[in-house]
Amino acid sequence: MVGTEVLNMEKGKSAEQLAKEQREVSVSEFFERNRHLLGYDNPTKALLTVVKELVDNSLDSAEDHRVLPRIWVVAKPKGVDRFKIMVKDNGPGMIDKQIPLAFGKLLYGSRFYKLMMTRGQQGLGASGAILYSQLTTGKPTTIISSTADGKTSFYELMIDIKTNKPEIISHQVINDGKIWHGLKIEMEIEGKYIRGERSVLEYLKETAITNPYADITFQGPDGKIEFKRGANKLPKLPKEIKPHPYGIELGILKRMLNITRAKSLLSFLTNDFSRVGKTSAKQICKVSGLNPNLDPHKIENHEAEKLFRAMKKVKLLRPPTDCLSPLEEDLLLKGLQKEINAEFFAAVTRPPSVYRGNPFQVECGIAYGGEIAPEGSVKIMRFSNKVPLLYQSGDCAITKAVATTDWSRYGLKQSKNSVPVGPAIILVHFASVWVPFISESKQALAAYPAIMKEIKLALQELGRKLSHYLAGKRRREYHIKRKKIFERYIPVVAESLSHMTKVNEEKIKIKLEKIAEEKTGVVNEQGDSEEINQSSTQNSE
Amino acid sequence: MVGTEVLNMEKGKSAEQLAKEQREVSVSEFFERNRHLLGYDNPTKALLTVVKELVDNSLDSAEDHRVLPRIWVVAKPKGVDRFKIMVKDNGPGMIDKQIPLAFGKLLYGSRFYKLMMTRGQQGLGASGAILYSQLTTGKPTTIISSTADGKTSFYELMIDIKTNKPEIISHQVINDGKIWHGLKIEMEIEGKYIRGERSVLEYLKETAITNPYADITFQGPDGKIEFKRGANKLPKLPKEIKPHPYGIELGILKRMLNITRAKSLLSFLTNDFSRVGKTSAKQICKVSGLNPNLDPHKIENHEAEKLFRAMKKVKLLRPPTDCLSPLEEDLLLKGLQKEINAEFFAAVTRPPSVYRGNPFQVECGIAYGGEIAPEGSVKIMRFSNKVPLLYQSGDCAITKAVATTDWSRYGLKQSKNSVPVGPAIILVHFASVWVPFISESKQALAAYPAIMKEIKLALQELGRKLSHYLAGKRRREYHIKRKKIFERYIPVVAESLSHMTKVNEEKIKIKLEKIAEEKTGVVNEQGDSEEINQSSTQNSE
Amino acid sequence: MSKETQKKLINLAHKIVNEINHGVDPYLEIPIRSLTNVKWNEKDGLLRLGEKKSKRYFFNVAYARKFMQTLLIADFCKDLIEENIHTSIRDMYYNLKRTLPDTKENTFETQDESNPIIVDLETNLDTLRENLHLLADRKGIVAGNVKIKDRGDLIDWSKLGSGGWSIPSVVEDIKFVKVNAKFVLVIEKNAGFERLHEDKFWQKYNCILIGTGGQPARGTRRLIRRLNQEFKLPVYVLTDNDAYGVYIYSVIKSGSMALAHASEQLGTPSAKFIGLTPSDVKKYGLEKFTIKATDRDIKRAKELLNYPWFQNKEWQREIKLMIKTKRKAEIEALSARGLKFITETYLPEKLKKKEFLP
Amino acid sequence: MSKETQKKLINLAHKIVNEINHGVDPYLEIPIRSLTNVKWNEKDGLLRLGEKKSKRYFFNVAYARKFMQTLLIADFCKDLIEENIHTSIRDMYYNLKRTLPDTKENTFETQDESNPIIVDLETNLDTLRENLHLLADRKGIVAGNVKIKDRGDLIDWSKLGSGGWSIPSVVEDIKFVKVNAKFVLVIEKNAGFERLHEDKFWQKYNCILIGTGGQPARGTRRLIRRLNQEFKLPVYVLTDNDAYGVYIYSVIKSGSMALAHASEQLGTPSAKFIGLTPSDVKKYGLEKFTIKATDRDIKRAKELLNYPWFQNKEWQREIKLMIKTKRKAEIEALSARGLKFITETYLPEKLKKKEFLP
Repeated sequence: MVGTEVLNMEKGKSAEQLAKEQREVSVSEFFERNRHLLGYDNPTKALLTVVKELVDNSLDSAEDHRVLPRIWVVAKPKGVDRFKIMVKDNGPGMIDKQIPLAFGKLLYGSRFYKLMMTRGQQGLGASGAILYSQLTTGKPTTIISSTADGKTSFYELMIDIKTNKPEIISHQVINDGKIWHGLKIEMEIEGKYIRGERSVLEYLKETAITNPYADITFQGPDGKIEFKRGANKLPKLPKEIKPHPYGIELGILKRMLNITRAKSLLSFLTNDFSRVGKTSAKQICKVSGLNPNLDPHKIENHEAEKLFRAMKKVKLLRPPTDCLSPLEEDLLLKGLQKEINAEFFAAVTRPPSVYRGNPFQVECGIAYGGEIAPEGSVKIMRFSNKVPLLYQSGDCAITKAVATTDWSRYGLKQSKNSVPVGPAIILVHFASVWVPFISESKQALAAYPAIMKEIKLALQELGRKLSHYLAGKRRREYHIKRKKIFERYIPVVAESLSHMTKVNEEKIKIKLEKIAEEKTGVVNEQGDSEEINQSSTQNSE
Repeated sequence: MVGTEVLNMEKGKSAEQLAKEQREVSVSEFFERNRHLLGYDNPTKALLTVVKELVDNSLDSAEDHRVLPRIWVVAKPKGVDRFKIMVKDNGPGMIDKQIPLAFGKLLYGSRFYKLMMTRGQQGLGASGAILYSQLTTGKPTTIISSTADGKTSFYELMIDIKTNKPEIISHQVINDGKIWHGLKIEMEIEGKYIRGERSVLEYLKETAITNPYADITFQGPDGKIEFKRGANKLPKLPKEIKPHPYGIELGILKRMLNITRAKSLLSFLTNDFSRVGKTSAKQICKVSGLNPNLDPHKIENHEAEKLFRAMKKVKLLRPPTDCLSPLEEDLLLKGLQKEINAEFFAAVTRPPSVYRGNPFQVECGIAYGGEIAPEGSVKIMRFSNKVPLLYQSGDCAITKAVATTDWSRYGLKQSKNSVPVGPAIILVHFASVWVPFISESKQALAAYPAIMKEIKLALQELGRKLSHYLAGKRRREYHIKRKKIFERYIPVVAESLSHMTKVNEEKIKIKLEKIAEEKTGVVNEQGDSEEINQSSTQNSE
Repeated sequence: MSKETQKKLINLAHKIVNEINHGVDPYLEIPIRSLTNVKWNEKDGLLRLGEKKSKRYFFNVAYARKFMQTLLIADFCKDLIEENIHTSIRDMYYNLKRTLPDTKENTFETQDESNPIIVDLETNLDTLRENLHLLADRKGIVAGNVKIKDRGDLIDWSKLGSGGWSIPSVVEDIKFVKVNAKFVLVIEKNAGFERLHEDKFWQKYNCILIGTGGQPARGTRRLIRRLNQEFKLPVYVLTDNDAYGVYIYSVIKSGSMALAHASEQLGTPSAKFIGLTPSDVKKYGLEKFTIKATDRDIKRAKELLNYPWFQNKEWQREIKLMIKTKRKAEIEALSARGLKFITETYLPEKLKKKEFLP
Repeated sequence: MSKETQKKLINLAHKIVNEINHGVDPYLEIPIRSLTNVKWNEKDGLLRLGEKKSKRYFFNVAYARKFMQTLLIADFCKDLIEENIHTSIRDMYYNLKRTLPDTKENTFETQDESNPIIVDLETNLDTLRENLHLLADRKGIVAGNVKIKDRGDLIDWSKLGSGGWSIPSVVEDIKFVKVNAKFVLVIEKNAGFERLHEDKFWQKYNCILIGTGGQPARGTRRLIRRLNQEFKLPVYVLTDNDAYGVYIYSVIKSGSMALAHASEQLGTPSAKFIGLTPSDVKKYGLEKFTIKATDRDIKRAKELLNYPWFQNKEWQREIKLMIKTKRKAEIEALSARGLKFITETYLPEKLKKKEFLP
């Protein structure tokens, strides 16, 4: 454009040259390069991520199948920073021809499009783990599955990075007549095993709490650890729902208009959305100024914008909440009780709520006293859709909600806007069809006001339960203490009085003890306000 | 597997049902859902991201073309939270048929596979912005370009989300005879304009510092602002390099073996890698125990592992560093001087270094005094490949390196392990073929030891320059102060002495002033140690 | 006085035993000593305790311990009076401290616990600690044209050389044999006392010089009152120009909140303030010798502004000036005008012109 | 003494003027007062300044200001002596404070600047501040069978009623008319003084009672020394059982680091320690009336352990016991054994058995 600004044109590349260099990048290549986006930042986190993705898959599929999950996890060291990971479940299994696609291709899955509460969503879990495995060890992953049809499938799979397609190393179907269902996956990875916070063990323990109906066995470097089932009831099966008009964006609306099977705008609105009946649909058309009989596929850009605005204006019912599958107080309590040794437990499940058109539900629980360490901050266990969140605690809406709730009112020590201190574990479970994570590592919830409000309401209810328990405990202790106080001072008082009045000391003592007996029968709380402001007087010599 | 664990099988889904529900997700769909991964978390950040991606593209293409960049940026409000964004450059332009693919498809670009220092890398920049635009406004993006061939291309483009393919809304090639090259892109987005930190203006100002050879004009809500060119020299053009054996992973090695054009292991090693000559290649083969004549395509898994280990063991030269394009001290100084009003400037460019087989280079600069606010922490400007990093400062290796450098030795105030305090701006530029960001929002560098070390070495060198300047300044001030001190006390001393001895006061004064004149001609620093420990004596009455 | 107090102690004990015999929760009635119950009596110019009282029941967890402690001290004081010995409140604390059987609890944990109980007892019995034979700390000094008799000794306050007579805690029994002085000059600082004493100021101006060494002890306050009441001597107070100095004057004049029950024995309502005032600073050009007032000084000065006895235009002007300038000055600042300025110019001028603050 | 000091001041000024006339950087020679130059003289049992001196040149930025300040004070003191008036070091500070022309700098910013310069001058001139006519604060009290003459007054320390004679800052000019006592008992606390005074302890045991009110002032220390030197009276010191109390004893006995140049006038090497010792706590069963020692107490006690004059088995044992038990006790703790325990049992027993620490 400005000729004088061109330097060494001979050395620069022409538009033609540049064009030749352009090409498409496969999604596998992208994630291979950016594996930290999937949780494979370093060997320690990678080991946890692999176990987590596979166990989450197993729990999801068992729940889909309505069986009580039974899961085996093995992490076996293979030399320096190498592990063989095996996860086996009793889910429905997978039909033979589906296996390569489900595991050998990134962004392939059943849940991406669904508005329904599940653990995994984006088809990046197991395939991401396989990608990481082959990247760090070059080895294929073994998958064994049966669907209770008397046949067992064996696969050795890798992912063709350039095309994002499965590469089948070996494949066998054996007609062994065994009737079982489930899936077993085995891979070798670069990984580091740690103990304590953010470890595989901590993840499994927390998983056992929010999935008390699951039976999990872990064979790790420290031997065999069992998390026994604590309940024989599954939470209700979440239902898939259609999008709610309040929750969609203009771009998505346009795409929906494009691909709908509906022939008219009216039927598009009533069929493709939640909570839009004929009356609401007509009202939306009226507000937008569009003809209800318009062919949705022919709606123009500016018309779509009008429709979009009208949808946000018309009053509609909140989205249905049967897409959510909370644990409910009963299961939550069972989970806490089976894994934590405490003196008091409580749980709260809030009614469902909505943020940006997405239904969500908050529940929380507390374990207090017993073997929980009394020093230091309360431990917070965070969960989204029953999956423990182990990283980025400080950035998470749950941590913020705990810190900004006034726990001193409920009997825990707390500095302003900090996590409270004391012998307690606080658990918060956020259930939603679309969890607003702050980053793709999916470890912290975004602090939207609607979400913060619900979490805080849940925590306050929980706090009241704790406070009620502690008040009772204090009251019992107070009665005993009170009586002791009087008993301690009576001899001194009697001695002084006797010395001054020459009245028999023993006599005074007995009389006083009698009054003490009467007075400590019931708590006399009103007396505490009789003296006014005594402590504030000064004393100068 | 365990029959008794099956509940309501009638309600559960069979493996067949589940299989039917599985399908592929396009990368566009994925990023539409996860747009925060691309920097579109909220309207404020989105506006910045759009401008940034487009300007980065423009700078890259102008540099590729070896022209001094000239860029126009317009952000025009269109109602509440809506902006029209226009970016125009004098780069090579794009040939007509390439335009739809380059802009209408995610993960398409020229730089993903290259080991070469560029701003954008993953083919997600401009197409990501277009995706965001259509998602929030439903409108197509206009692209106008010419390659100085007398023709101009006009496109209106959208992205077909389901297939991740360009959707051409309109297309025209006009034979207008105008000879110009460059590209203009115009889109409407949901956005919010802010001022101050993390604003478009701050981004452009910092860009102007590390791209002093660029001329940038910004027409925003606050009127026209020009960042004039300050240098007429482009940094050297970075060269593409092949991977270095120390920097690759097993999975990638296996893939390279698979797709190489080489017929023997020996030629594979010498042709497809940097710094592997015949001797090194033979040594690698020897260490791995593999025959140099093996067909690389037929190398087995366990052989690949042996090869992989051998490659890490054999001693090789560091990778070539001509793939890097640092600014060099001269340009860095010009950039700082043209945008910041300070009393002292310094810059340091370190020699290239290597982390995990990736070449990288650190340079840094400082502006001190003048109009820079003396209160509060020093401002840190962070750059990777000349691009300003505005978010996640606390997590960034650069911030950590600044905080853990001991600036008190160089004349700035600092509490331990904190960013120093004072009237200074510290700039750090990290240049590499592969920048290790801690997340996909690409705003913070990971603190690898090799990287931290280089940044700290650079900062220390910079600190010494600052310290040298400040010492000189202090010395000049000290001379003046010293003389003033004596002049101030002389009358008092003369008066007291005269009063006690009756010697003429004026006479004593003149003699003392004469001695002062002699004494302050040169700095007498040795005298300061003559009295020992005077101040530590106590005084009790 | 002491014998009467002893009787009161025994009566109190009998009242309590009587209650206990009737099976009633025994209590002590203690006048409230907080702001709400201390009032300035405009007529006599003294701070006085009001009528509000609180009842401390033994069988109330909040008061049981204090009840027990009050009886311990009552019993102790009864013995002191009986045996006619005096003791310091610190000695008393140690004497009464012991561990309650089978506990780690002591009758008193620190002296901060026993000190307020003494005041409780004083107010309950409407007596003074001197009558309970308890001594406070001593620190005042006196010199002047006065002869007294104390414990059989004849003491001449004008014949003490460069020293002075150290004022004891209890001055009740002092007999004034000869008082040949026209006024009393009270000085906050012992150093100031020495300066004036060296210049024989008390001789030249025929006055009694009293150094308080900071906030005056009870004995010193009582001595000032006695000289004022019994010999009608005007009392002039010289303190630093700061809120603390004004407060010292205020305590000498009107009594203190904490000892409101004893104001009648300790306060000297007719006392006048001779300096240093904020106006003096300006008048004598001492601005450069002032010190920055702390936030606490200012806070205190703002409180002074509300004292009922400072509700007159002179004090309001001076205190407001103190708050506005945010500066304070020590008595010694007068030395900037010459070492003998205070004795030869400042005080004589003030006395001559009767330049006092009320 | 003062006249001689005045001469020294003038000589110093002449020396400096002479240097200036020769175009030489003028200097002041000040003995170093830090640890390295203060030594305990085993022969006379006193802390003494060594020979090390530092030269403070005027044309050295680090010392120019102090040089100027020293001359200001020298000139001021010369005038004081000439006019024969005394002044407090605080008055002097105010008198000399002024702003240097065309600056915001004052000759002295705070009294913390002028105080050490006085010591500099004392040591430079080998004199005492009393001879420079500068007064320190006063706070001691005395009573006993002694008659003195001071400024023409005849004062009888046994005829002061319940009060006592307040010891002035300068006791140099006191003349002892009659000293009819067998020893001097020095008590750290004024409250303790009063207890013993009330019981007429000094009469019963024919001694002189001195209350120091904490760390003794220079005048009090000088008085103790004079009574010891001039009348060969043994001196016994009674303090709290803590590191601070032992330090007070140490200062009375051997002098202090800060005033090492004045030890000869202020120290009483033959003084003995009568209590309270850590062993007393055990002996009299006072464990329950002790207080937890602070970290600072323990640190101080560890320092005491190294003092040369405590290098004997008695003190080593006692101080180590103090450190080991981490407890301290006040004199008043003796009241736990009865109010008259100190006067009727503790002191008489100690005196009789000569149970003193060296």
